[in-house]
Amino acid sequence: MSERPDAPDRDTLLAMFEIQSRIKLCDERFRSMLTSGQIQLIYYSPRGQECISAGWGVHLRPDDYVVTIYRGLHDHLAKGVPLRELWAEFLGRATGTCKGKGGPMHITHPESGLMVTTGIVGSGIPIANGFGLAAQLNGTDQVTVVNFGDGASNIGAFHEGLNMAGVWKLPVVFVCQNNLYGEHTPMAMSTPVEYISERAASYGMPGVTVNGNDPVATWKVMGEAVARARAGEGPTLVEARTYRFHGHLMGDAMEYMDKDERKAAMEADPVPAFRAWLLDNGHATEEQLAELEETITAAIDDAVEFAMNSPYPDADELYTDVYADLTVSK
Amino acid sequence: MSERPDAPDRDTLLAMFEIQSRIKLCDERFRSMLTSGQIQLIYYSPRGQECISAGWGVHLRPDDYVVTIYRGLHDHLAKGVPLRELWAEFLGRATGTCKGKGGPMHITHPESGLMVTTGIVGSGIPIANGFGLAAQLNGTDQVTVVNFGDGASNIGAFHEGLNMAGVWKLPVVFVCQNNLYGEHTPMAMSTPVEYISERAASYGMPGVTVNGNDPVATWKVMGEAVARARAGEGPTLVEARTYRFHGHLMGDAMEYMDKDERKAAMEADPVPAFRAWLLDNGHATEEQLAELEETITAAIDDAVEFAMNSPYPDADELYTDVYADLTVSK
Amino acid sequence: MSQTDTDHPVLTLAMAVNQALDVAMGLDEKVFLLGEDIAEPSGGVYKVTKGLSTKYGTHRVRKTAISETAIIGAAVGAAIAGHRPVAEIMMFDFIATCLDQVTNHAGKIRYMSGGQTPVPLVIRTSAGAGRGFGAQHSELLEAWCVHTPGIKVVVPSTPADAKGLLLTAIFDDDPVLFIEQMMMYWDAKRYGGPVPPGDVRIPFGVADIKREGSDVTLVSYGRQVHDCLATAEKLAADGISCEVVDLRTLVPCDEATVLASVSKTKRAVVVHEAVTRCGFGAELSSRIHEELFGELAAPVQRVGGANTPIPYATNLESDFLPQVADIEAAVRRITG
Amino acid sequence: MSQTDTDHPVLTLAMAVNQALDVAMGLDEKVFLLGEDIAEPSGGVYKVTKGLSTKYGTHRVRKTAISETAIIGAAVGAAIAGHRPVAEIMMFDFIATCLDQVTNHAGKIRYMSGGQTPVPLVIRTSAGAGRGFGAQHSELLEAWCVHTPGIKVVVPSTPADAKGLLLTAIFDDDPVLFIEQMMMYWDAKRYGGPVPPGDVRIPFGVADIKREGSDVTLVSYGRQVHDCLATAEKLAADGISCEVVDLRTLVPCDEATVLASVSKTKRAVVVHEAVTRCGFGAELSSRIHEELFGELAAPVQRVGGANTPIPYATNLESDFLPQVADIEAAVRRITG
Ligand SMILES: Cc1ncc(C[n+]2csc(CCOP(=O)(O)OP(=O)(O)O)c2C)c(N)n1
Ligand SMILES: Cc1ncc(C[n+]2csc(CCOP(=O)(O)OP(=O)(O)O)c2C)c(N)n1
Ligand SMILES: [Mg+2]
Ligand SMILES: [Mg+2]
Repeated sequence: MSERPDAPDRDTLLAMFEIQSRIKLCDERFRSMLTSGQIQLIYYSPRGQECISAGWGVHLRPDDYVVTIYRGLHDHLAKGVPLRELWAEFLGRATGTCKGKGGPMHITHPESGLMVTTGIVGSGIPIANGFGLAAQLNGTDQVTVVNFGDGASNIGAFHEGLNMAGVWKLPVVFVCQNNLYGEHTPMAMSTPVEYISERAASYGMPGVTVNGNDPVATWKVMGEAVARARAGEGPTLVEARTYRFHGHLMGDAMEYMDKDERKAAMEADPVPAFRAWLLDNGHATEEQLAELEETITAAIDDAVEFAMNSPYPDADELYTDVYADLTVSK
Repeated sequence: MSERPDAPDRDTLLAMFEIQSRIKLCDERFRSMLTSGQIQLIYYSPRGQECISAGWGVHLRPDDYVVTIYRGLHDHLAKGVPLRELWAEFLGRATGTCKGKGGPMHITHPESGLMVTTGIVGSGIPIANGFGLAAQLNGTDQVTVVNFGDGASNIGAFHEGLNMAGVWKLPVVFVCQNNLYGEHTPMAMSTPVEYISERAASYGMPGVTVNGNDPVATWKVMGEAVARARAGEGPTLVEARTYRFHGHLMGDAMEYMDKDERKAAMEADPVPAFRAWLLDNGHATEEQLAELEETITAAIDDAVEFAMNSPYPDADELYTDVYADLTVSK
Repeated sequence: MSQTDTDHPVLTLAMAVNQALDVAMGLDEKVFLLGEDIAEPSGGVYKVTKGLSTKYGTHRVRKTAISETAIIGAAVGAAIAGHRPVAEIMMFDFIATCLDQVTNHAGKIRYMSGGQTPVPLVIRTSAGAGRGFGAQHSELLEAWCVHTPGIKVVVPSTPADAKGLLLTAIFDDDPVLFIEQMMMYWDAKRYGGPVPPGDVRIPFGVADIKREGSDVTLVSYGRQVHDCLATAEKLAADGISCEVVDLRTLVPCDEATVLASVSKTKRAVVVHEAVTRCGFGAELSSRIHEELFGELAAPVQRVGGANTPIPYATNLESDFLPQVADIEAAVRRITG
Repeated sequence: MSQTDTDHPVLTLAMAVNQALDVAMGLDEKVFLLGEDIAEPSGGVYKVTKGLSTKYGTHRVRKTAISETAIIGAAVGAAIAGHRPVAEIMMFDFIATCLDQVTNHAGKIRYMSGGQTPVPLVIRTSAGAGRGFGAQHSELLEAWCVHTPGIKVVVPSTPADAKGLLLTAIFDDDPVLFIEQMMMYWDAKRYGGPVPPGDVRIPFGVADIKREGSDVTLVSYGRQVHDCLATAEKLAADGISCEVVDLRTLVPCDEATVLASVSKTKRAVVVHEAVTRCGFGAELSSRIHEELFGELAAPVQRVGGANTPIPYATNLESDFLPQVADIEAAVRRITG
């Protein structure tokens, strides 16, 4: 694979690769520990979708906002949620981002700008507008990125949310991570448009489809959308096409997926492809990348250990954080 | 105004005029009785929008289905809901279409195919799909027409409903009666597209905008949409542009509406304009139309008398029709 | 309080709500409003937000499309980001179109985040039967949100309470559902009352004993407090002495005041406009029985809306509502 | 019944629901299913609709987009037009995204039309905590619909009941909310049971006395009936005799059976998984007190989910749920 004239500088390329690798390695660890029975949880693998979050991740500042969904590990990591607290939350421990009370579907880490993770399809979209509105009202140039799937583009919240953002020209980037399936349903069976980005026209905002497995193209499109939002020029709907390597959730028999399609997608795995490209074009040496990967692996080792050794929440925690100031009981 | 080569035959023209006149005269009677204090109710005038319902009305069979909204009088009449029962329901009498229990916002008259009138903006749209689906499953060629406003095109139910119709190619005609306002809000403040029909592209269905004050053009567009549905070729989104002569509801101060805009719209009142055109082009004589209008007026007189002399529902009716077979109490 | 306050101007409920919004927006620029038709020139379909967009600008009094899910969603996000949005759902029944944002998000996000992201928003909504709007524009649905941990619920009965409680709601750090019964909006004669100017707040969880009595406790909230007072007045003539407790807030609920009153009178009637079955009255009745079992002279009575949708016809709509006669009958069932 | 039936094959709850759908579709071509992912090859995310699209075709087992409002709306229209749709809402919490169609439309249309347009649909939904899904995928929300006149509500506790009640629901002329607690779907060991073949229906409004006893009545429904039985078993060892009443349907509610039992035992504990505050237990507790005031030896106790959102951590989630220990404690509070 040859050099790309549209590629960002080396630091950015490496930053993207770092995010991707962190996601990929983290996901692999989750899956192996789940498979071996060391841990038990409902797990939505983001494998295959790494480029997308890395693509917006490198454009965002710590004070920018991100909203995501149950399949959110890649987004959490791209926004900088620390590994230890993230792992601990996935394992339901007191040391987790949410004291173990939210779990993987509800990761929240305001310090890194990861504001809301929701399990209700589409519902993060209207909430993202609120972050955009807050920035607009405050006169800051903070950007909000909200991630959701192809399936989410058929629910009412998508429509209402994009419409409001279009009317108010909110600084929000709507990132549809189109992995071609919503749970067990292929996109074509639920969505009578070829490109979800076409729907942007209904909301007076630009819509663009990008190959979400192409880190450079994704980086570029995300950069433009983030820049528009930052400049106060309004929202963008970005459809990033990708593939869900491991089905809807861990344990999914995937009978409804085309075997060859999946095989082809996995053969075109974007993370090793990007790695190879970085090497081929002299953006990094094998040693450098290997070191990076080792560092990440070590950090994951540390996070896993931290999480596994963390206590479960105190029984009292059931009753705290329901209200600011009211006590509740059983 | 000269003859139109695209006009339907004389019978159809007169049938449309009859529907329009029935609506106009009925509305005028409601408003005058409300103004004089003879009756009291919350009233959403459809004046100005007559051509639209007449436009689809003449294409439908009695066994076709119609769904509409609180501003529904024109649609009720276009589908043939009888005047007596309609008036009685508006006045909350036991002889009304719904025994006085539904009221103007919930007129139902299955005999004439007026299936659902709903007060929740947009909610009739998904329900209309159900009628379309029933026809599709039964293998009949019944068509469903669902009416809603411009404002309704921003709510989630619109999106989900049109999407489902697009995927399943349901025999439904989505009629957006765009009167340029949703309650006190001009369309441009809530809807970032110029034409609501543009939104059809999101659902893989044709969308067309027509001048809803032009009876001939509206007739033609509705005819095409109904024929598509009847032929099993799927749904259409028709946006019929019109104007709401009397604000959102009776008593509306209309401070938020442009005076000149309203004046111009009322000067271009489509019903007298159509009347003049029918006469100018020899489709009817003054006597004929006057007689028609007199007949309608007499029928309205009769309906008003019927309704005014009808009893209120028995107190027991509060508790009936809640369930098929359970008794309820206070 | 309202009985004795003669120093302050008499306002309607709508004017009092408007004043609370005005005071809050003047105090804190993080307070903003959003909802359908709330801006000038009309100032809301019930004119409750009249004048505010002119005074504070349309960036702080934000008219929206008909998109309840988008409205509450935006309020949730902005609240987490540090604002204090006051969202209007034009009529309570419409909350069914956006309940996911209300219960699954506004109500749960503080908890799910382990306390990191409070959601200090207010949802104002107008509600209630009696206006001939029919089944889809007349309901009281507070029980849905009382059943949802994480949401506070307020139903004022007087203009002064409306103002004071709404100010508290806006500056409270939890999501608050604030229910305004529309029959009271502009009826100065029946529902008007003196309202103190300025930033006068009424704390949540403090019931107001509107009338003292010794034979039976009538517990209610919102407009039905007036029906309870009318019933009390009527029964006084027959020598039955009713204490009337206005809860003001359902979450938190001032159970202490209720229980103290009932433990004095030994009898209670819970009154609300919502459908009786699984309404808030069921919760309160259960609580009273649980706490005062041995002390009660009679079972707690519930008087609520009929277990039916709300009919259109004037006579039926009026029969649907809990009426003074129903409250009286309930009292007589357990006294006498 | 389930205790004594040894003639019939033991099925899981999921298999029983599947069988009911199969029988109904075979009986009446007006029955069709719609929902997310319900068709083959997967047959639903919990495989409850396995095989049905192959047997009856994808025109009758209709996979939809993720559009709950569109799903229920289509079911409402088709039901009015004479079909008997069975709509699936994948998890109960998601009903908040389409409650307008459920309550304002399915629930009210018969009434608003003066009885002209019945809405014979079923909404099946899976529900419940215990699986580590967190706050937005674990709730029991039956109280919302019990509070909505016009909707019937069913919560089966055994495979045989699930089948028999679902068949009744499908051929009932009212909208029925049918709640399947997911913890029971595939757990044959704890929740499996014999299921008679064919079109065997169980009428609504007939509670099942699962165990006779004399000291206290445990009233419950759904999965918590099993917890009540376990508690009864445990307390029997201590000489406390519990009667266990399984309501099966909440609307209609077989109050006669409950009241007869409590009037015998003089004591009642109402148990459900939903949040206690304003849950169905409040309604039932109120009803029992209202009807049996003088006869009770102790106040009715409520045992429900904690008044909190549902936490993720395993230990907290388990503490959230009503447990045998909680039921036992409630019984001991009132037996003495
Ligand atoms: C409102 C709602 N309906 C249904 C579900 C169940 N559900 C969870 S994920 C999912 C599929 C979503 O697909 P998509 O938006 O494409 O995201 P992906 O899982 O592919 O990342 C569904 C139907 C839900 N969580 N929320
Ligand atoms: C879900 C919902 N939100 C708000 C309302 C209040 N409301 C009634 S009519 C209306 C305006 C609707 O405008 P449009 O769809 O253009 O129809 P029109 O009244 O102009 O015919 C609104 C906001 C409602 N009935 N339902
Ligand atoms: Mg997807
Ligand atoms: Mg309009």
